[in-house]
Amino acid sequence: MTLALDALLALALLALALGAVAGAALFRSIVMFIVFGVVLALAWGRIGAPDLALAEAAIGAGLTGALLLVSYRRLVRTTPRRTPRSRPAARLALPLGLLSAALVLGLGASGFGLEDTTTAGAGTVAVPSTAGQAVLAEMASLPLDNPVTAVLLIFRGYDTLLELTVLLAAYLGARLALGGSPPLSARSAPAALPMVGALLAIVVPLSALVSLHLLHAGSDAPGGAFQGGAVLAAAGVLLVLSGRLRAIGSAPTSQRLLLVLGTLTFLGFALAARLVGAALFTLPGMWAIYLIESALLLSIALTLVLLFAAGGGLAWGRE
Amino acid sequence: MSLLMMSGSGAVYLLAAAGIIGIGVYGLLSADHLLRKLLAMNLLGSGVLLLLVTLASRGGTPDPVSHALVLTGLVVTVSVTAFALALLDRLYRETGEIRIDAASDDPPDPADPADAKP
Amino acid sequence: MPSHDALALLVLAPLLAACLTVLAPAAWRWLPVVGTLVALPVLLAILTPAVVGGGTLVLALAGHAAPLGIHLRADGLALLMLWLVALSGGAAAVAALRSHPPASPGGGYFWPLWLLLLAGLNALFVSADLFNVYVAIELVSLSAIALIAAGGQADALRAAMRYLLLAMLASLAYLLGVALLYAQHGSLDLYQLAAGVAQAGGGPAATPARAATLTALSLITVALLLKAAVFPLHMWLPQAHAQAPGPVSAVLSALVVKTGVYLLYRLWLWTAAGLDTAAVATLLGGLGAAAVVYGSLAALVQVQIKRVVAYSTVAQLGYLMLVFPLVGDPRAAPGAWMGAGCQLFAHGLAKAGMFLAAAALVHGMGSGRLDRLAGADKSQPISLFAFGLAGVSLMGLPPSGGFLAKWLLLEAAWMQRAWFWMAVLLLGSLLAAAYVYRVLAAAFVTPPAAAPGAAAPAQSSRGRPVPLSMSLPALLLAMASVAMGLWVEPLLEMLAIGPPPSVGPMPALGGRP
Amino acid sequence: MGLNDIASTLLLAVAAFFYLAGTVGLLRFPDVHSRLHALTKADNLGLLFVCLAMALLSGSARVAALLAVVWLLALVASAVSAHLVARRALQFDPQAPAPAEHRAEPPA
Amino acid sequence: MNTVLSGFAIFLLLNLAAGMVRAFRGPTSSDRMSAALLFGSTVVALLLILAERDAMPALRDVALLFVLLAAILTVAFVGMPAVDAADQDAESPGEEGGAAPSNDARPGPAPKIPGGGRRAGP
Repeated sequence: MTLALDALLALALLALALGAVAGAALFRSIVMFIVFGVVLALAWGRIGAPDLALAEAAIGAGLTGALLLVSYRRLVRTTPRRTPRSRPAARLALPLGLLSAALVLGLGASGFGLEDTTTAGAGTVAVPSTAGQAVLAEMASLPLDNPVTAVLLIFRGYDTLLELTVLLAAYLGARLALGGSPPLSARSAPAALPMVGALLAIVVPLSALVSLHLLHAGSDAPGGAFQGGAVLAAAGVLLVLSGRLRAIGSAPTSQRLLLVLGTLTFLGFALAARLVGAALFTLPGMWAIYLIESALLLSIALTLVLLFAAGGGLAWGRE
Repeated sequence: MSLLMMSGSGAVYLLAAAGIIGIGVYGLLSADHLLRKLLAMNLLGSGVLLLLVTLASRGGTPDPVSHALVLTGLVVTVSVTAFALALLDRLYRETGEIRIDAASDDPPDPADPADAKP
Repeated sequence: MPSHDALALLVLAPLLAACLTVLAPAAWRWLPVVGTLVALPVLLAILTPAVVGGGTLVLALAGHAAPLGIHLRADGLALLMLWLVALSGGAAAVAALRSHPPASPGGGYFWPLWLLLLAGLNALFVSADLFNVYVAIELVSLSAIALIAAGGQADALRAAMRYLLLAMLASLAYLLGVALLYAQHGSLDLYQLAAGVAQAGGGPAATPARAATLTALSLITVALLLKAAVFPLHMWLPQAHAQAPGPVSAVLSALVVKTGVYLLYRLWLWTAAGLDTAAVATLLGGLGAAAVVYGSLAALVQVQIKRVVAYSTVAQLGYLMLVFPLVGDPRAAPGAWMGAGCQLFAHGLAKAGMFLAAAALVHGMGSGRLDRLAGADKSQPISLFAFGLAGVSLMGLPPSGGFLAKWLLLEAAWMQRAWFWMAVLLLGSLLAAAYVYRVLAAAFVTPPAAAPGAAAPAQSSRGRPVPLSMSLPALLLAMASVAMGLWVEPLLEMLAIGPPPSVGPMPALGGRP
Repeated sequence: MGLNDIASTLLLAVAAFFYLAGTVGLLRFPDVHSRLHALTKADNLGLLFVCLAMALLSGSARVAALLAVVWLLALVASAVSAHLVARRALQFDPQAPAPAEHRAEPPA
Repeated sequence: MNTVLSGFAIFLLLNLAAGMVRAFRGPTSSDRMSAALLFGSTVVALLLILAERDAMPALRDVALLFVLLAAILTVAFVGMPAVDAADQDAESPGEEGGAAPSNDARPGPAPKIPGGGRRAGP
């Protein structure tokens, strides 16, 4: 039964992926891709990775989907007819696709065959266990119960810091690439309908609540700043779409502070550890984790909304 | 807690990951519209991340490090995608183009005399 | 300040500065930028003696040792690259401060990205963790591509888009390789993995462990070859480097493409050191040889000066790949290794100088075409001199750093009677001389008084004065790349710290040209 | 199998019926509006019964409250979504029946 | 009970597959979007079932998240111009974009994609 369930899920994933790349209709591809993200979230849940299910739902399916949809709208509105050119790459597509699938499959299958290369030649190998096992072994001594959050903030916090800067770079880069041209409106006109107003009144506060819940849950259960930030961003995206928030050319100081708040807070704690004689990136306790995660959440949410709205900053009110 | 190893489910998701990667590569090469290329790239990324988790949790217990890596990978992917869409927006506005030959060598030299670039 | 802190701050300080640049009011944005430009050499001045005196420095972040946490690691090669970032990046930044004023509206995005690029480069060079390297690569690619697009012209946007797609693809291939390696060996540490890789890869021919490990290494290698623009995966480079704003081109050619080469060194000379890599080394060397020949020939036929310089980068990156076959022979290995280090450094300085000089020439002459450079010897003497000086290093004329690098590589090839690699080295130098000469020759032509047919911009753009802030950094970098050959002991001393295992301990210095 | 389990199984069976009805409608009905009508009504009922069954099974008030929120929110979301999609279909899809008064509606 | 839950989950997945057919066949983009709505409610039910079956309470949070996101995606979708290759409504008056001068520039022919081209609408 379980196997049938997983097999069906896997089949659905493959069919959706195929639907997303095949065929002529671009819009259909985007819808297929969004649904692919939805099903992938289910699959993450089945694999025992609820953290990833949350993230995939919010970031993979939700935000990426909305980004693609809005981008499609901007591009398609005035797309002129163009004659396609013949491309040699297209002819290679099928064989290369099959080849890479077969390659990965072969390797993965063979990887399943040999359970533990690391312990095979015990004594000669310098790695006693996988990093994942090492984390699970350390969990008892930590004040938090979610190993994924522990990895993100305690063991590999440096990665997380760099990842935040990638997000910041994406925002800065998008602004630079857009070259100060006035941001295109992401608003959709029918969103001004009264029904949408009612929806906003329910969804926006609820999103804020859910994002706080995820943030709080993150230390002991799946969730955390990234998932919470993405949910809050989704609420912001809804406000942008319905014209309650609009993109402006440049951010006021308060928003610029919010943009870098997460990075600065994390950086501050990472460096402050040296002042008390601890190693860099050592966090002083749960309160620091909460503080950092809250700052991360706000920064992530604002950055994602700005990336979506293609604006330098946000302002209330209609255009 | 995890059911991955109890049945052949791990193998099933491995299969799915391999298939998604293959489809992603196919889509990337066959796509012409840049938006579709980005979409295929995202598919490919999802396949790679799925593979990362599936392989890392071979032993039966979920591997928290791989989950954290994938979380980071997801955020990086959405960042790059958002930037790419902004770039595409500008490219489209400047040139009206929505496709590009990623594999071709550089185009012939423009012969215009006023191509000064500081 | 303890040297460990200096190591971490090399990454964290530019990050902090980038945040502050975002925050600062327009009039004060220059402050964090200039602060970083000053801070990096200072931090390096603290770090260098510690490494040279005490050997490779390893810092476990948050106090968690490697499979669990992330290590930062500074050895001779890393230090060399960090210095290159500080010097080339610094000089290019001086030029960029002029072309992209921090107080301008665009400066509020340009400069934080520039600082993030520096932070990403430093992070990549000191990281000992494969996944951390992935994040750093993404940071570097993203900020570099955004800076290319900063100009906003159609060609620049096209080049940026093409670069972005290929960079995304390369990152995913890299990540796939990392996933396979992690699944196989349970660690992400570049140096810890070496034991597992040696064991799995050295096993009997057809074991799955061997297949998975080798495939992972191949995937990562292809990804890095693409990032490093090694022939035949160079197709994105000429447009991207030629279309970017001048100072950005300098950083791209001097530093960003080097990240791929640097990681290839780390991968094949450290992580995979336990494998029998002769075939791979020959393949990589062959690609390098092809790059040297192809890039040089392509540089010879370009019409635009910046494209000449960009193709020259393709060629010069080829030399860096020749190291792989040359370190195979234990007697020749130390020399080849030092040659590679010198080439990394010399090309980084020379190419940054050359791009800045080219940008200044383009600015001064009002056109990027070679046939419009006529008369530049009179109106742009500093830029042209800088261009020529950087060319001296690229050609490998004594006493430049380029000469030293090529000499060391030649010597290593001679010791193992590797005639083919020697031929490539010599041919590359000859061709480099030809394409540098072509630019100089075009500049020394007396401008036609009034060309009848052509729509010659008679005196309007001919000889526009170039601000010193554009030409002087170019000149300084070019001079440094030449002077490096005269004052090379500190560099070789640095390179002797923590050489690749296959190279072994370096011989005592002395007796070098 | 306890009483709880039997009750939840029954509830799930009812849910299955509604889901099936919705899906058949989506596949078989001739135009966008009738498909939409089949889908939203049936599926929301199906979700209701799933929520009831799960609340019963979990036996925790906290979970039951969460499920109630999920269902109510789904109700609101699907009402608005169906309205928006239907409205859009009226405007853009030529094979949809187009009453004149709807056609004339200003785009707000 | 686990068998019942698994069985129901499989049933829901089959429902999903049926929805996929609609999403793929279209014919209009509104059809695709309503199929996506079906996905929303089915996946939410699936997540609730799996949360119970696999004892993963976090999946209920995921379900809640999906319900929130479904609303947002619809609003994003409604702003779409109906110029997908499968939609053939280029003659319908431009209605969206409010005061934007998009009316005259709007529904151009769909972006031509080699290998596919425009599908013949019903």
